[in-house]
Order: sequence, then structure tokens, then C-alpha cells
Amino acid sequence: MIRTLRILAITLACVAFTGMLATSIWTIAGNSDPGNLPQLLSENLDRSGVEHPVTAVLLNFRSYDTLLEIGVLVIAGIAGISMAKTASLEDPQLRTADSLLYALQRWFVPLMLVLAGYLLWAGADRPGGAFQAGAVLAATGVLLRLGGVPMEFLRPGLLLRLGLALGFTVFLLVAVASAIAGDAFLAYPPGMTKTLIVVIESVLTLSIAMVLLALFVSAPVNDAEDPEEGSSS
Amino acid sequence: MTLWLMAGLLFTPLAWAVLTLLTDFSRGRLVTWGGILVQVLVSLGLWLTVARDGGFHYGLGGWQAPLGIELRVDGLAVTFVLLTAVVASACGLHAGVYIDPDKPWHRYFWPLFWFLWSGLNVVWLGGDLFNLYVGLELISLSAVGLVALGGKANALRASLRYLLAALLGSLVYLLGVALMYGQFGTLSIAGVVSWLGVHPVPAGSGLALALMVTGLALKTALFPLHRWLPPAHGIARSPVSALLSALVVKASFYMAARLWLELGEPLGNLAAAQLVGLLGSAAVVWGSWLACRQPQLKQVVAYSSVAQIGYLFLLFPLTYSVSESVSLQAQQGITLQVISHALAKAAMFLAAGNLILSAGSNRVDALTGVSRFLPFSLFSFGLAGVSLMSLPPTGGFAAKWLLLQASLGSGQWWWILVMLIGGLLSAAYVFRIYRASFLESAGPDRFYHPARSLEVIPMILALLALGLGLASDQVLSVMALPFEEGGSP
Amino acid sequence: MMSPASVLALLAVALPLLYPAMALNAGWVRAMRFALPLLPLPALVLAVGADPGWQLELPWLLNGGLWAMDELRRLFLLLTAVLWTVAGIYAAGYLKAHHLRRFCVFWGLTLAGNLGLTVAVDIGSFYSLFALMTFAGYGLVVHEGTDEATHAGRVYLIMAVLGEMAILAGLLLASVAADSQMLADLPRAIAGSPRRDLIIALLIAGFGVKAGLPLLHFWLPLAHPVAPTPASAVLSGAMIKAGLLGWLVTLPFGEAALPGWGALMIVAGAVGAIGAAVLGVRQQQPKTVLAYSSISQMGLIVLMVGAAMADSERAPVLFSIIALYALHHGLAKGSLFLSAGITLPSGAMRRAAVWLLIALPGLSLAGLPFTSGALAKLAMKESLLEERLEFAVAGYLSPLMVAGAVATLLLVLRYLWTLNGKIETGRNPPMLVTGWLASVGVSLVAFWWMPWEVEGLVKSPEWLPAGYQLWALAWPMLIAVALAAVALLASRLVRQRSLQ
Amino acid sequence: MTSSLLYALAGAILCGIGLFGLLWLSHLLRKLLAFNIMGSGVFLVMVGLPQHQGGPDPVPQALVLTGIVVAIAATALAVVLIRRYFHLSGMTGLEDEPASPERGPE
Amino acid sequence: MTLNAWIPVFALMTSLIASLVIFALPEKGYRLRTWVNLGAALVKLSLVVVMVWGVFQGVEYGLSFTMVPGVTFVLKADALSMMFAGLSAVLWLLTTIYAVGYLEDSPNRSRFFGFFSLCVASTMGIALAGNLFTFFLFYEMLTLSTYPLVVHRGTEKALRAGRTYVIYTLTGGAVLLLAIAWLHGVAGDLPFREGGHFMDADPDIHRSLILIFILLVAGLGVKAAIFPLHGWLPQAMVAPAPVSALLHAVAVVKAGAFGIVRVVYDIYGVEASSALGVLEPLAWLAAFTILYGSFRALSQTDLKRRLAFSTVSQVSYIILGISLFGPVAAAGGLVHLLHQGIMKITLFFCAGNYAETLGIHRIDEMDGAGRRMPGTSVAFTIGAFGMIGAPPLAGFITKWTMGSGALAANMDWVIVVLLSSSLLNAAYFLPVMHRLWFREPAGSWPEERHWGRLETSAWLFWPPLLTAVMTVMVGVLASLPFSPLSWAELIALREYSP
Repeated sequence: MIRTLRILAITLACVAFTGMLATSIWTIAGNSDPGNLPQLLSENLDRSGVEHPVTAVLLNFRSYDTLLEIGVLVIAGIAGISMAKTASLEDPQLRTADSLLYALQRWFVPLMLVLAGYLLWAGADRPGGAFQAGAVLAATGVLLRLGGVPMEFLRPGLLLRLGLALGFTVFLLVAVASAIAGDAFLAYPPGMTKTLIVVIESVLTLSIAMVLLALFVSAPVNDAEDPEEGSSS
Repeated sequence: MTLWLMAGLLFTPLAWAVLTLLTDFSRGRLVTWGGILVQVLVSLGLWLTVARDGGFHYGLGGWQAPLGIELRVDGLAVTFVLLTAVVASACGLHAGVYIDPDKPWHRYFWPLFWFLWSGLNVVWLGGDLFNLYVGLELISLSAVGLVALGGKANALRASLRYLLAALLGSLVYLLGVALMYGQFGTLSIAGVVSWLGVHPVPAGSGLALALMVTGLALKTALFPLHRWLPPAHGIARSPVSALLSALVVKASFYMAARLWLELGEPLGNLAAAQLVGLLGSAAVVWGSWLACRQPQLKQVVAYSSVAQIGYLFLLFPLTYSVSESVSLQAQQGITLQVISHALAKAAMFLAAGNLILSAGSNRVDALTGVSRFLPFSLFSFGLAGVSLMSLPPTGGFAAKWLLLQASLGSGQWWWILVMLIGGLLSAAYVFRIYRASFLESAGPDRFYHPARSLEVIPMILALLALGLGLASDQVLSVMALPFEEGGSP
Repeated sequence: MMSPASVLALLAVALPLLYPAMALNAGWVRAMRFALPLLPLPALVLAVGADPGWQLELPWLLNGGLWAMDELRRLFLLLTAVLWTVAGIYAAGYLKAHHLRRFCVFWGLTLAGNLGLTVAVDIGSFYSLFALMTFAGYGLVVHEGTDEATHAGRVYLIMAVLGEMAILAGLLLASVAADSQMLADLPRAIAGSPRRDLIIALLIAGFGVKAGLPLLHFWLPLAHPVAPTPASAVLSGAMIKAGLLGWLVTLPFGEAALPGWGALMIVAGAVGAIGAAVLGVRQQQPKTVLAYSSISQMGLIVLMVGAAMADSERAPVLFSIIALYALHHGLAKGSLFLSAGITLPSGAMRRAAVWLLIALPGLSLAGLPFTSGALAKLAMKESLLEERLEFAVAGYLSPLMVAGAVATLLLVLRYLWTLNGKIETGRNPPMLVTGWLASVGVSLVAFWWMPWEVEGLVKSPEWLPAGYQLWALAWPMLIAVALAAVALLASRLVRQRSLQ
Repeated sequence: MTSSLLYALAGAILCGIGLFGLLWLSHLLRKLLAFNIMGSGVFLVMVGLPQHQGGPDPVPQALVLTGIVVAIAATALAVVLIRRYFHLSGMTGLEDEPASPERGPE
Repeated sequence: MTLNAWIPVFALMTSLIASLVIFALPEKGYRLRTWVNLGAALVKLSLVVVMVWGVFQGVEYGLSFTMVPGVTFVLKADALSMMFAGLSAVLWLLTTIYAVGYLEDSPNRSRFFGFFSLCVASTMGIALAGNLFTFFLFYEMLTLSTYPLVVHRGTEKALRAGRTYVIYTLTGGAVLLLAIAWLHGVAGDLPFREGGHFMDADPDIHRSLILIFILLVAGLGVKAAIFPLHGWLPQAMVAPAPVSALLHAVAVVKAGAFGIVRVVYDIYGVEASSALGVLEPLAWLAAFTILYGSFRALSQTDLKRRLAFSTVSQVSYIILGISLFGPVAAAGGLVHLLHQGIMKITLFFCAGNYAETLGIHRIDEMDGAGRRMPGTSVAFTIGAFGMIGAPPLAGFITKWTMGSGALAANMDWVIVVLLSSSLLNAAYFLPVMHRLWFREPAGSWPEERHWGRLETSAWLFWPPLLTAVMTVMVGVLASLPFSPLSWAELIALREYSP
């Protein structure tokens, strides 16, 4: 009874919410003021160093957002690996004897690496960029991991942490360096914009992949025994 | 100069997060000390600069709004920046001693701590709706990480609850941002305001504000949405609880308040304002009542946060369609409430941590006789409690006074009752702790005595909360500083 | 520079007031006993030697203090000082070691109050010292610690507190009416005050408690007998007069004729004089009989006070008579009380001498010729003659006085009778005897050398009254003796009857 | 009614569905998925609502990209937490709270 | 700012700093703590003496700064504040001495003395507060600093009493805050001013003013233990004797009474209050409390409880005095502020001595204690007689002055109240004294301790004697300049002809 009432109430609330939202969207779409932001953006696209407006917004106009976004990723990574076991990642059960998976690994991993590289490069003038590349890279890692490749660097150690921090650090350094050069923060020195963005994108790709992979690894598998950690303080 | 101060503010926490990520706990502590020094100096410097020259907009990356992200550096923002510097450094210093360095996962405390700090600075200074969203997420995730640190089941449950609430809140906020952008075509708050200055108020945009405020209220744990807060704040390490209660919930409130103050008049309506006020009042009463009934010390303090946050939401009714002076009084009152609650609650959590450390248990009953052996921490706890009870001369009192005046001035006398009842209820739960600690136990000193530095830090915070009342006029005068529209370093 | 009189006055109050401090040192407690007689000496000297019109201003005291001396006060001071001196001597011999220290402390305090109120002219110090006397007197009343004493003490205290409250209220009202803190300003103000009757009632009742006014008296027969004998003496002889003095200095005598109040007082006095006798002759305890005698005597004085109230013209004359009578009664009653504590020596002659000395003050009280009593009674008679007074009930005064005289002697005889039953044979401590003898001496002899010749009071005493006066004194006494004889006979008969 | 508005309205519906899921479902992973659905809805609204003469507005797209990263980070973290929570307590939801044992010294 | 501006601050700071120093001292630093305490008390006393002299000469002491927007923090020394400050300075010194002896060898002394000093600092602040806001600040500080003292013993009973105390006082504080805020809203930031502010107030705000007055009195009346709000006081007597002494004589109840004085005189102004018609009900209330307290005291068997109800009764004298319209009655009420303090502290000291030396708590255990402890008993007797209003002690001066004032104000019924109260006081004090002096002791004392030559510890012995001497002196020497009475008359004069 209560359950029914509850579901009824929730449903009603959600429907009302949706309705209100839709009405609001409808109204706004009807009377919205076409802002001048896109024009402004295309006017300034030249100065941004990349051709693709989205990437320009991400890595130049609103690069601060991106910096923080990477920060969020790093945080998630840190919080994740703080949960991770310290024991060896060498888990015999994981190593698969499945030949199909093995073959898949053999064929797909290089392909995916190339794809990641392409996505990264393409971000300058087409949809794509560091995140997409990083995601693909991480997927590669997941594949490897599922195939039983130990990937020692994913053990919570300095290496992992360095990896996590790399992209972020470089981004940060660039931001500060530009200020040392006398410009505003996160302002790229004229002429070097393109180069710097590419550098940033590449390290970011690495870091993003690292974070996602670390998070994947951090989650305990279903029936792993975990007697010691967390149960005592 | 200002440039460097801004850089220090925005980037050193991030840099320190990276640095501490690469070290272990003990070295991280050393690094953190350095970082705290830098942060405090930079915050102070910026505060002084603003106090001297007035506030300004700061465009990041050389791009001005609406294209780029513009920060709004005004008196209020720098005051909160300074507050953050004080409270966070206190928590950081306390944590450095308090947290057991031998546990391997504690090394991640420092990077999370620094990310949290940077997120806070983003929110205080943010003038861009989306940037604020990212800042919020930065705060939420690092806070969740801090709560979950150590990874016991209870902590995990609390942090999951917290994470889900925070994520939902952020999404709702983001939905509001989407509607805003759809309506006004800009993400800068100042841009929206100026747009509204020349155009008539468009229909349907009220929902955007409502969504944003709702999302933020969820993150701030306003009354019916408060259930995630006590477990999370109660179960975390004391310095973490202190950070969460003192600063993290304030960040989302700060955003809601800014939005309301800038956009509430055109986009809000009276019923909504009163509703929010009503919820705040309910939070005051309900939170205090539950605080009185908690068996565990930190739960008491955590529910007290729910109650104290309730006061903050009185800002909404007290600034909506009232006279300029009343609105100013309410704003000043809420500002003081935020500051004093931050200081007092941090002091309280840190002191509670000391008490728990020495009593060996989180239960209120376990404090029997502690006043005999640990008067210093208890005294800090008490002083902080005085501020929560909003007794003079604390900042809490000054805040309540201004709110009382604002309520009287706007004829909304019903909030007065809320404040008085809330004050009494808060006294009830604070005195409940005293009572337990004053109970004489026959036994000898069975308490662990924490390090002196652990005891000093909450005391300093509590004294600051106390002194705030005496200096509140000076503090608030920063809010009235001139602001150079479009001015830039 | 203070005059010697001022120094004496301060000393007179301060000496007994500070004397209790001796109790702090255990070694001095023995000395306290022997210091008792010395305490009133400065007051005695002051009473005898002070210049008329001497006054001492104490502006810092309470609401501004003023102590002074006039003839009325001189007489009262004299009485008080003398009586306390002889009682002090007596007490030095009388007291046992038990609670000696406590007794001495309260003695000193009571004495200080009693002496001080006599010279105090401002309301504040008068009332303070009056209260001091009252409350410290409690210590004397309950000193013996018996159940009777405790009971008597409780009654005393309740009455005293009620009395104090009445006095406070009366003084307060009067003071506000007069807008002055001086007693001297009160009578006129009371007479003119719209709250006149209230104030008068309060004051009469308040001081009446102390003075044993009928209906307010019943603490007195309880308290006086249970107190140690020297304390009884001063209670009955001196402190009871403090109430009288209170009336005399506050009530509006001579300011306005108050026949109503006068009649009331006369009735009260009559009731007191005769009623107390009726009750008194039925008592078994010698000291209780004496206490009733005191009430009876005070009743006579109240008669005069009533007359003075009723007839404003005659008030000054009556004042002197009242003072004279008070002095006489105080001394005689003091010595009577003291005699209740002595034991008979062996040897018939000595016994007879002692009995004589016991009886003489009693007879003096009854108006035996050649005694102070005769003088007082005659003066009283003179003053209350009907034709001289101008108010309604004046005609009843003479018969009342006769009745009073009869009552007096009857009570004295009853006292002697009961004393005879109680008195023991044995040796008296020398100090006790000295004190008693001194009291008898003062009552009988020294009375005549006292400084009478003061303007406006009493004519110098006549050694030998005229014949008609002798008769006037004698016939009530004869009636009394006859009545006593009848009573004796009757009681014999009854006893024989019951023996059979 | 443009196509982008359609996206936005679809986003609104997704939001509703996601909200329903968040409120109703108790299994943590489902909640998380509901969150992601709602997130997608929000992103759709964000991209779909602003309409301009000059084609799609790149700014919301960039924002959404950032939003996605954030959402992914949060989701990944949540998954880790959920897994770990399940691992320690054997529970998949938050509601059936066991009697909270007394917590020892921190 | 000149030195004069800072003297009140120094006076405030002496005990505040003393408190902080004491908190920091280790529990075992007995000697140092005692010296800090006494030193601070002496310094404060001398500062107060300086100020008293200065105020008499018409010097202005005070400083102010804006604390919260629209509200100033004002410290100011005027005649009235000096009265209260003087009282607390003198009695602090004595109580400190007493407390040192009383708490010898007991635990938590550091805590005790720390809060003790804090309590006195608050009292000083209340005395020197220059407006209601500042007053409220210290008023609440007082509540908080006394709580640890009330519950000092840490027993269940003490804690219960502490809870009652806190509930009462904090609720009172909340009401007071409401009233102050409302008043602030109606009339702005009002400094205490002789003659008040509402002499010719706008008739439109009369209703508000009356309501505010009721709220103010209700808020302050809790501490002043006016009739329905007195419940905490008798319970709070479980505190150690020096605390009771301080609570009853100086700090808490006096703070309430003092606050009402301030409100009537320096905020509303006595004429305005009278015109608003609020004084007479207040007088009736006070009169009722006087009688009620006395009646309740009659039936108490615990000595300190009896004294506590006596306090309920006595404090209302102050309120009665000031609510009678007239300078003489006012002086009577004001002077009782001091007189009651001195007398009541004597009584509590003595009660403490009996408890500490002989283990006597109940009245029926007191038989014959006068012989064992004559000094204490003399002090007790003097104090009790003072309470009764026996001349020439302090209480008499009060009653006399107040009675004269009441008559001058044509409120004759007050005399009846005064006398009845005296009678009742006598009824519950005289039996005690009878027991002390005239009963034989019942063999052995409940819990006797010996201290060599004196009847009790010297620390305990002298303070009550001193206050007893003061009880006598303020009565006997009432007409001297700088006596409490003269000072009260000075205040009344200034209030009635500002």
C-alpha cells in the first residue's frame, strides 16, 4: 500500500517535473534572445590557435573549466585508488585462457592505440580531442587488464600517481608559465598556442586514460577476499 | 601584484594537490605547511588589496566574459576566501597531527584536501555559472573522497549517500544552467543581470533559477533534503567533518545566495521566498531537535549543522521585495552567520575530535568526567557552542541580531520566533554535551591526552568566532567596498 | 573637641556594646563576670553630671544622629543606670559558670540598647537601640534553657517582633509626616497628621508591648520569672520603662487634646492595674507575682499617660509625675526581684532583718509613708485630682487609684507569702548580697538624694506628708491587709476542711 | 519547432525518467545508471535549447563535453565506492541499514 | 583615546585576563593561582575606587565602538554602574578569599576559578554597559560563565539544577533579546541616559513600548527571580557556597535587578514609565514576590534553600523600590542592591562554613553551633538581623528609606508589605538563631573538621566576619558621603532631575 502510494507520488512528481521542464523549454525556445556569443566566438577563433570551435572553447576560452575538469578526474582517481588493495594485481583468475579474447587483444590493442592518437590529433579541427582519445586509451587498458595483463604501473605507487598527475601538472605549468611570461593566466603566448594545446592534449590523454583505468582496477572484483584492509583502523 | 595574488589563490592549491599526491603522508604534511603559509598570505594579501582598492573582475586566460570565464573579486568573495584560508589551514594543521600517518591510504588525504580548497576558491570567486558547476563538482568529489577515506562500510555508505545527493544536486543545478543559457545566451551572472537590466523579464525563466536553487539547496542540505549530511559529517575524520561543515556546505549556499541576490528580484516570487524561509525554519527546529537526541557526539554536531544551515535560508524571504536597508541587514546577517558558523563549527568538530580521541568513544555518555582532564578542548567546544547558541558577543549573535532587525524591519515577525526557538534548542544540545562532561566520575584519569597543538587549534577558531561579534562591523564593511564594474588588473 | 559629656555618652553606649568582644578570648571570660557592674558607670556619671541642654551630634550615624539630655531623659537614664549597676553587682555573685559567657554578652548588648535609647533623640538611633535591647533581651529571657524559658522566650520574641514592627510603622509614618528624623519633631507632626490616629495606635501598641499594656502584656508574666534573677530585675525595672519612655517622647502630648485616646488608655490602665492584681494573687511563683505586680504598676502609670493624653494642658505636670513614679517603681521593683534570689541567713535576728529589707521596698511600692512610694503616690494623687482635669472620665481616676493601691499591696503581700514558701536557708555569695543591699538602699534611701531639684519636674520631696495625706496613703493599705487576712483565713479554713 | 528543440524536449523527458529512477530505485548501481540517464537528459537540454541562426552553438557543446567528463569521473568513483561497499557489507542499497555498531576511536 | 576611556576596559579586563591566566595554569599551581586571583581582585577594586571618585567629580569614563552595524558597544561609568561595580569588586575579593579556603583540596579548582573570574568579568561588564545591547552581551556571558560553577560538583543533582538554571536563564535571555531587538527597531540604539529616552515619546508607539517593557521585565525577571520566574534559584543552591554567595549576592540575581533598574531609569525614564502605567503593576508584582519568597522560605528545612527563597524575596525589594515613583523610594531600592548583596553573602558564607566545618546542611542540625563556631554565628546573626530589617543594620536603612519613599509617593500599602516581609523574615530567621545560640548541641556534628586555633579555616573565617562588619557599617554610617545610601541618593537625584 505504502509502496504503491510512494511510487504514485514519485511518478506524479517526476511527471510534473518533466512537464514543467518541457513547458519551460518550450517557452524559452520561443522567446530566447539569440546572444552574440557564437559570433563573438567565431570572431575570436583565430586567436585561439585551434580551428575547431569546441576545442577552442575547451582549451582556450574556457580552459579554466577544463583545468578544473581534469582536476575532478584526478580527484576521482585519487579517491578510487585510496580504496584499492595494496596487494599484487597479479590475479591468476583474471588471466584468461580464452583464445578469442587473446586474439582480440592482439588485434585490437594496436588499433585502438592508433585510434586514440587520431582522435587526439583530430581534435584541433574536428570533433574529437583529449578526452575521447583518453577514453579509447583507457578502453585499451581495460581490454588488456581483462586479458590478464598485469600492468604493474597500476599498482598504487609513485608511478601511478605520477601518471595521474602528469596531464594536470603540465596543464598547470603551462598556465603558470604564461603568467611568468607576463601574460594573463591560462593565456597562451601568441604563436605557441597551437603547440602548447597539442602538448596539453597529449598528456591529458595519457592522464585521462590512466585515471579511468586506475578506477577500473580499483574496484574490487566480486569474490576477492579482503580480510585486512578497511576492517581495522 | 593582483595577478600574482590571483594566481596564488587559484593555482597554488592545485599545485599543492599535485605535489602532495606524489609524496607520502608525513612529507605531504611538510609540504602542506608550506602551502598553508602561501595560501594564508595570498588570501590576506588579496583581502587587503580589495579592502584598499575595491573589487574587480578578473578574466581568465585573457578572455573577458561572455567568451571567457570571468571571476568576480569583490569584498564578500575575498572575505570568504580569507575565511577559507583560516578554517582550512586550521583543519589542515589539525589533521596533520590528528590523522594517523601509518595508514597507507592517508597519503591521499593531502591531495584531496588541496583540491577541496581550490574548489572552494573557485566557488567564492566564480562569476560564471558553468565554472561554478565545475567548482562544485571539484568540491563534492574531493569531499566524498575524504569521507570515504579509509573505506569502512559505514563510511562508504555515508559517502555514497553523499555522492548521490551531491551528483543529483549538481545535475539539477546544471539543468538550471542549461535553461539559463538557453534563455539568456550567456553564462556570466553579470551578463544575465545586465541583460535583465535592458529587457523585460522573460516568462519561464523562473524555473531556471528555481532549479539552480533547488540543486544547491540539496547540496547545502536544506531541510527535507538534509538526510545525507549527518551520516557523512558524522562519520568522517574530525578535520574532514570540520571542513565539510564549515566550508563545503557554505559553498553551495554561497552560490544560491549570490544567484538569489542577483536574480531573485526579477526571477523569483514571494511564495518561493517564503517557502525557502519556511524550509529553513523547519531545518532549524528539526535539526536542533534531532541534535538533542543523538547518542553520538559527532552526530550531535552534524545535526547542529543542519539546523544552522536553516538560518542561512532566511536570506531568501528577508531579501525579497523588502527595502534596501532591510535587505542589506539580512545580507550582512547571513554573511556573519556563514562566517561565524564556519569558524564555530570547525572549532566544534575539531574539539569534538579531540574529545573523542581522549575518551576513546564517540558516544556522548563516554564523556563523563572529561571536563576534569580535558578542560581545554571542552572549553573550545563550549566557546564554539556559544556562537552556535548565538549568544553575545559571538559572531553568531551579531548575525542573529541583524536577522532579527531585518525580520522586524520587514514585518516578518515569524522568523523571530524561529530564531529564538532555534537559539534555545541549540543551547539544549550544547548543554547536553556539557552536562555529560561535567558529570563527575569516580574513576581516575582514564583519558588519553592529545597533543597540545590539537587542543590549541580549535581554541583559536572558537576565539575567532567569538571575536567576530566584536569586530563584525569591520568585517562587514568589506562588503560595502566599491566594486569596479569591468575593472581589471 | 567633644565635651566630656559627649565622651561619656559615647562611652556609656560603646562600653557595654563592645564588652561582648571580651568573650572572644577564653582567658577573659572570668573577668567578664566582674566587669558587669562597671558597664553602666559612664551612664550613671552622665545622668548625674551632664549639663542640661547637652547634646551630641553624630551626623554620620544612620540618618543623622543626635543624642541629648533633657530632664525626662535624665531621670530615665538615672533609673536605668542605677538599676543595671546594682543588678550587675548582684549578677556577679548570682551567676554560675554555666553559659556565663553567653549571659554576659547579652547583658552587655541589652544594657547598651537600654542606655542608648534613653539619650537618643533621633529616630534612627532611638529605634536601633530599642531594637537592640529588645532582641538582646531575648538572650536573657531564655538563658536558663528550660522548656518554660524557651516557651517564654518564643512568646517574648513574637510579641517583641510585632511590637517592633508597629513601632517601625508608627515612626515611619510620623517621620514622613514630620519630614524630620528627630523625635522632638514627631508629636507636633503626629497631632497635625491626617493619619494621626493610625500613628498613635501603632505607637501605643508598639511601645505598649514593652510596657506591658493589657492584652499586649502576656509575655511579661512568662518572661520575667524565667529569666535569671538579675535579668528579671532589669527587665521589670528598667526595660519595661523603655516602652514608657517611647510613649512619652513620641506621642503628641501637649499638642492636642485626645480625649478618646486618653479614655482608652485610662481604661487600659485600669484594667491592667486591677486585672493584673486579680491574676497575680493567684500565682504560686514569687517572680510571677512580681511580674503581675509590674503590670499592675504600669497600669497605674498608663492611667496617668491616658490623663496626659486627654488633657493637653496638664501634660507637662503629669510628665514629671510619670517620670517620678517610673523611677520609684523601677528601683523598688528591681530590689524586689533581686530579693527573690537570696537565701535566708541563720539566726532569727538576721532573718528578721532580711525579711524587713525584703518587705520594705514592697511596702514602699504600696505607698508606705516616708518611702519613695509615698512620695510617688501622693504626687500622683495630687495630679489626678478630678477638678484639675478636664475630660470626661477624670472622675473615675481617684477610685481607680485607690483600687490600684489596694491591688499593689495585695500583690506585695502575696509575693512575700509565696517567697516565704520558697526561700531557702544558706549562705549568699557576697556580691549577690551587696547587689541586693545596694538595690534596697537605692530604693529606700538614695532616692532622696537624687537630683530632684530640676526645673519643671517634681517639687522637692516632702519628708513628712501632712496628716490627711498619711491617712490617704494608709486606708487603702489597711483594706489590702484586711483583704489579705481574710484570704489567709479563708485558705486556712479551706485547707483544714480538705485535711479533714 | 526545430529539431534541436526536439532534442531539448527529449532531454526533459530523460531528466524525468532519470529522476524517477534516482528516487525510486534502491539498488545503487541502478541509481547510478538513473543518474547517468538524467545527466544525458540535462546534456541534451543544454545542447538542444540554444538555437542560433548560425547553426549549432559550440559553447554548450564544449560545456557538455566537460560535463560528460565530470559525470564519468563521478560515475567511475561511484562504481568504485559501490563495489567496495558491496564487498564489505554485502548490501546493494542504502536503505536497509544495519544497526549501526558503535564506532571506536577514530 | 584618553586614559579615562580605557579605565572601564581595564576594570573589565582584570578579571577577564585573570580568568584566562587561571585556565592556562596547571591544576597544581595552587599558590600562583591564588595570587593571580587576589591580585586581580585588588587591582579591580582600586580601579573601581578611582572611578567612583571620578564619577563623583563628574568625570566621564567610557568608550564605544560599532560592533554590529547599527549597534554600538558602549562601556560607560556612571553613578549607577559604579554602585554595581563597587559591589562586585568588593565582594569578588572576599568571595575569592573565601573560595580559596572553601575549595581547598577539592578537584577542578582551575576550572572553578577560571569561570569564577569570568563570571565577575561579566558582572563588571553588566555594571559598565552603556546600552542595552552591551548589557545583553555581558548578561548572557554571565549565564554561561555561571553554569559551570553551578554544576561544579558534578553530581546528578547539581547537573539537574544546572539544567534548570540554564533553561530558565537562556529562555529569559531569548525574551530579552527579542525585546531589545524590538526596541532597537522602534527607537534605534539607545544609550543608557539618566532620565531615559521616552519622556515625550510618540503616542503611536506607546503600545509597543508597553509590550517591550513587559518583555524586558520578563527577560530580566528570570535572573532577578521575580515570582513566576524564580524556580531556578532555590535549585541552584546545590552549588558550592562561594558560588551561591556570588549568585545570590552579586552576580546573577543582581544582574537581573540591575537590568530592570537600567530599563526603568535609563531607557524608559522613570517619568515615562510612570506615564505608561507600567510601574504600578511592576510594584505589585515585586510586592507579591517579596511575600511569596518569604512564605516559601518559612517551610524550608535546608539552610541554603531557605536562604535562597529569602533571596527571591529580598531582590524584589530593589524592584519594588524603583517602581515606586519617587526619589526616596528609588534610593531605598537602589541601596538595597548593595545592602542585600552584603547581607546575603554573609549568610551564604556562614552557611558554607557550617557545611564545611561541621557538615551542617539542615536547619535542625544547627543546634548549639554558636558555641562551636561563635565567629561565624555572630556573622550569621548579624546578617539575618539585617535581613529582618533590624536597626541599625543595612536592611533597616533600606526599609526605612523605602518606606519613607512609599509614603511620600502615597503608596501606603507598601508599608504593609515591608512590615509583613520583616515579620516573615523574623519568623524564619529567628528560630535559626535560637537554635544556634540557645540549644544544646546534639552530641556530635555530622562531619566535623578541625583547623587548630580558629573555629574554621582562616580563609573561611574572615570573609563572613568582614561582610558582617560591613552590614553593620553601611547601616550605622549610612549618612557618610560615599556610603551606599548617600550614593543611592546621588543616583536617585540624578535620575529624577537629569
